[in-house]
Amino acid sequence: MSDVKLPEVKPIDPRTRMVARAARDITPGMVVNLGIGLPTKVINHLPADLPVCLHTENGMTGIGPTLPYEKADRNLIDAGGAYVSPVSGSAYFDSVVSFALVRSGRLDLTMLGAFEVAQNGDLANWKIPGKFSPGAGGAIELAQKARRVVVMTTHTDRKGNPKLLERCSLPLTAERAVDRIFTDMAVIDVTPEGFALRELAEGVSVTEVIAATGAKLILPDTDIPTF
Amino acid sequence: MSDVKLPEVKPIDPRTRMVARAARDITPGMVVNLGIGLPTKVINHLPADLPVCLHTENGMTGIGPTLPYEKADRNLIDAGGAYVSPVSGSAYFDSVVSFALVRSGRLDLTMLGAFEVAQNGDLANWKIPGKFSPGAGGAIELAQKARRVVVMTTHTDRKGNPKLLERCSLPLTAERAVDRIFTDMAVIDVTPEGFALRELAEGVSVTEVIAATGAKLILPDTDIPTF
Amino acid sequence: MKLPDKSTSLEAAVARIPDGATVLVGGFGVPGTPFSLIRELQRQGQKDLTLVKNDANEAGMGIDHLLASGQVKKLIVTHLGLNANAIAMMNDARLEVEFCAQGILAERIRAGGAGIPAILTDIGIGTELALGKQVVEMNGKPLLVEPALRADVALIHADRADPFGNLAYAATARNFNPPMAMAATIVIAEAERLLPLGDLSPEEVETPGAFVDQVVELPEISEDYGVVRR
Amino acid sequence: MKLPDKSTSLEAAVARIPDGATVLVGGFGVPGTPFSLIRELQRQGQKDLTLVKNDANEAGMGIDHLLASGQVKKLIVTHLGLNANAIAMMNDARLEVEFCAQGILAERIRAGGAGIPAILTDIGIGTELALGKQVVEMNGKPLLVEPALRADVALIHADRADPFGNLAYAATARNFNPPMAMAATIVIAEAERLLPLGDLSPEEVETPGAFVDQVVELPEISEDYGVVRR
Repeated sequence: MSDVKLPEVKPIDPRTRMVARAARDITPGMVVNLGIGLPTKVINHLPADLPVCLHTENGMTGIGPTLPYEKADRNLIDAGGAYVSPVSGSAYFDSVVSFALVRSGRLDLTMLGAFEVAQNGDLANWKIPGKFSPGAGGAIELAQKARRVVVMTTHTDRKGNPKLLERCSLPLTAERAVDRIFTDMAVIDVTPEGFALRELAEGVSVTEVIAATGAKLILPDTDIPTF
Repeated sequence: MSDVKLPEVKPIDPRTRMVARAARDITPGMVVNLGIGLPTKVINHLPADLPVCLHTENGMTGIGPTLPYEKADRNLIDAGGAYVSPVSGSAYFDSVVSFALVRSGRLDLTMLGAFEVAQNGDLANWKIPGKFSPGAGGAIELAQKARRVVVMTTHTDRKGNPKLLERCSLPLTAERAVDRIFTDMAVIDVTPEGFALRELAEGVSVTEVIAATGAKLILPDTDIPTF
Repeated sequence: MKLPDKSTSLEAAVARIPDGATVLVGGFGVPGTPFSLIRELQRQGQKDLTLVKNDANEAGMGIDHLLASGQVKKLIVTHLGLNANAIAMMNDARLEVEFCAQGILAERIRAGGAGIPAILTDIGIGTELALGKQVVEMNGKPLLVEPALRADVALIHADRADPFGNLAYAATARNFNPPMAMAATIVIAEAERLLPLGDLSPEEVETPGAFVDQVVELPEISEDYGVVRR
Repeated sequence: MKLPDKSTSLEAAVARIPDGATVLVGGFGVPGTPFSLIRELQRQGQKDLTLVKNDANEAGMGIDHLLASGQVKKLIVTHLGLNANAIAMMNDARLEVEFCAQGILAERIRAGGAGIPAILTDIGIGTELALGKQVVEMNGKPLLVEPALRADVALIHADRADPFGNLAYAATARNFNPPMAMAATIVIAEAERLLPLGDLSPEEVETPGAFVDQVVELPEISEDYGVVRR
């Protein structure tokens, strides 16, 4: 039995690898909100038989696959504007009920993008003063109230500057909100002591992660798993 | 044409006469909540073609006739527990929406019973300390927030004591809430100057009303209509 | 992905309620009262309960059984008008009763389900229901702070449910059930019909299953749920 | 008794909106946006409007027409992310924009529709959205006072309606429409289908007609409402 090899999919693109790794943090029974952008792609990596409920803040639980334009229902989108489909057991509701779910502790996990994350869990992902200020939409409540807040981001910005910092320089989305960060280089937890390295992307060294991180990185005593 | 006589129903019972008179204050387009007891009987005196929407605070608009037990729907009652029926255009909703309607100004008129009404419009109809304190249910919000609050009551209590007073002695349901009072003797408005006599029940004299009222009664300069 | 299955038995669902729990109980009169969950709670005998309900049902019905069996320490209601037993227990100080204006009870529960710590309202100002309540000025007007009411458990009666816990209600059996079904740590719903996943349309769902923890299909609709001939 | 008939024309309904009105506009992206009411409002040209909407639609769509025509003085929204025109107008100070957290905007409007003067919340504490807001202590914790948002007019898009104004919505075209349909002095609903009284079942109604003042059946479902190919 032990020599039966399971087929192993190893995506080469580091972002896809990050997304696939993040998907493994979604466990049976969870209610999950996936933010616009990279987090939405997590859907593609969830096992078909995983009992999980996806929520979108514009008013739906039980999100099914995205549809091509020809098959789209003009009245059925997710918060990012993608045309989605229902599954068996979906429910539609208004914005009031949708955020009641978020604020009252019924949202087990949200996955969000980030401009900056501080070592105390502060999150900045909605505003760059003078450059980008379109409003936060539902991000403030998602970040402040989901039971578990996970960030997915490249480890550094386009210029190579670290996004994981001692303190955020941008206006905050929420204070002390982030629990875990998935990047193209590592999995890092926000602990009371600061950033703790948990896993490394395949081919990335601890030294590289330290160099790309703008705050102290707590290293484990044991071997660091790769993803 | 003028000699065609419309059939005229003259109920002899003074309470029925009061109920029929109160029904005439319900005008086209109103949303109306009729309290438990006498006010509910107003339904029987509304013209079939009057465009009006009846509301019951347990969660329904568009109340149709009360049904006998054999025909009752076990899930369809009014706030007084009577088995009612829907009409074309009824809607069911929860207690939250029901009181949203009451508090937000969408309830044009409520008709309530009373233990005492004061000349400034204070209403007491839910508690007699030491004797009767079952809780107020929805009466506080109905009295405080309906756009127009009308009381239907016998002019005096069983012992002949006046129920229309200078000040209420019982715990209040709402301050300065009542606009008009229908009794078995008279129609009386609450004005900034106090109780103003508007109409007399057939066969009742002004002197009798004054004697049965525990506060100053403002009399009109003109003839007093009867009902 | 598929949606989680939360269907279970009456016994297992009610066994999750601990002694001392605060329990929201749906219903306004008979319609919407979860009589079967209440009877199972009586059978299991959890004690020192605080019940939150619009009314105390009538003598010999619904939560009156829990009052009679001495399982209830405190009752938060809008009125007891139909239950002389409850009034007598209150008058004899055998039961603590807190009265709340009906719509404000609904709002407090809704706030609990919406993650809103409190609402500000003028309802009850000038009455004894305002006594002892925190007052806040807004635009020069005094308003009462009415705190959210979130409970350990909610007992809900639905007409239809699916195994994920999506719920739909019948006629005026809605009443306090939809807000209560969002406002507790453990939300238990009994349903007259448990339909296969997909048979409740997404448009028809009134309480999304994400708020609900356990769903129980009623084996029978007992007399408790019937028309009351007074 | 029968229920009042509130059906009217697009033109007559929109003519009730005065200059300077605060107007709630339903929709989240395309679904639920009352495009036909918006176009009629553009045609009639009422000025100095304050619009409250989740988003500013996209350039060349929905309320962007009202921004382009200079009818809008102020916008209360949760984000402008999809409308570069709106962002440019804000940056050039040609448009006053107030941002609100999405769920708090929904709650403020809901409070307006529920006759609740304000809610207390911790949402936004520690962010610039908390700046300038009244703070109240409850149980030693600071909370923001978020006042109700009630408007002069609400523009609603429904899937189905009846002449009394009972409304039902399609899929995620609900979004802000149900709370907005309860929160204005004049609530105007456009409906894709106006059904005879009695054809919407009482169970199916999501906004009771008692909250609605005018219902308009759409003569056609224009391209505005269609799938957007980006």
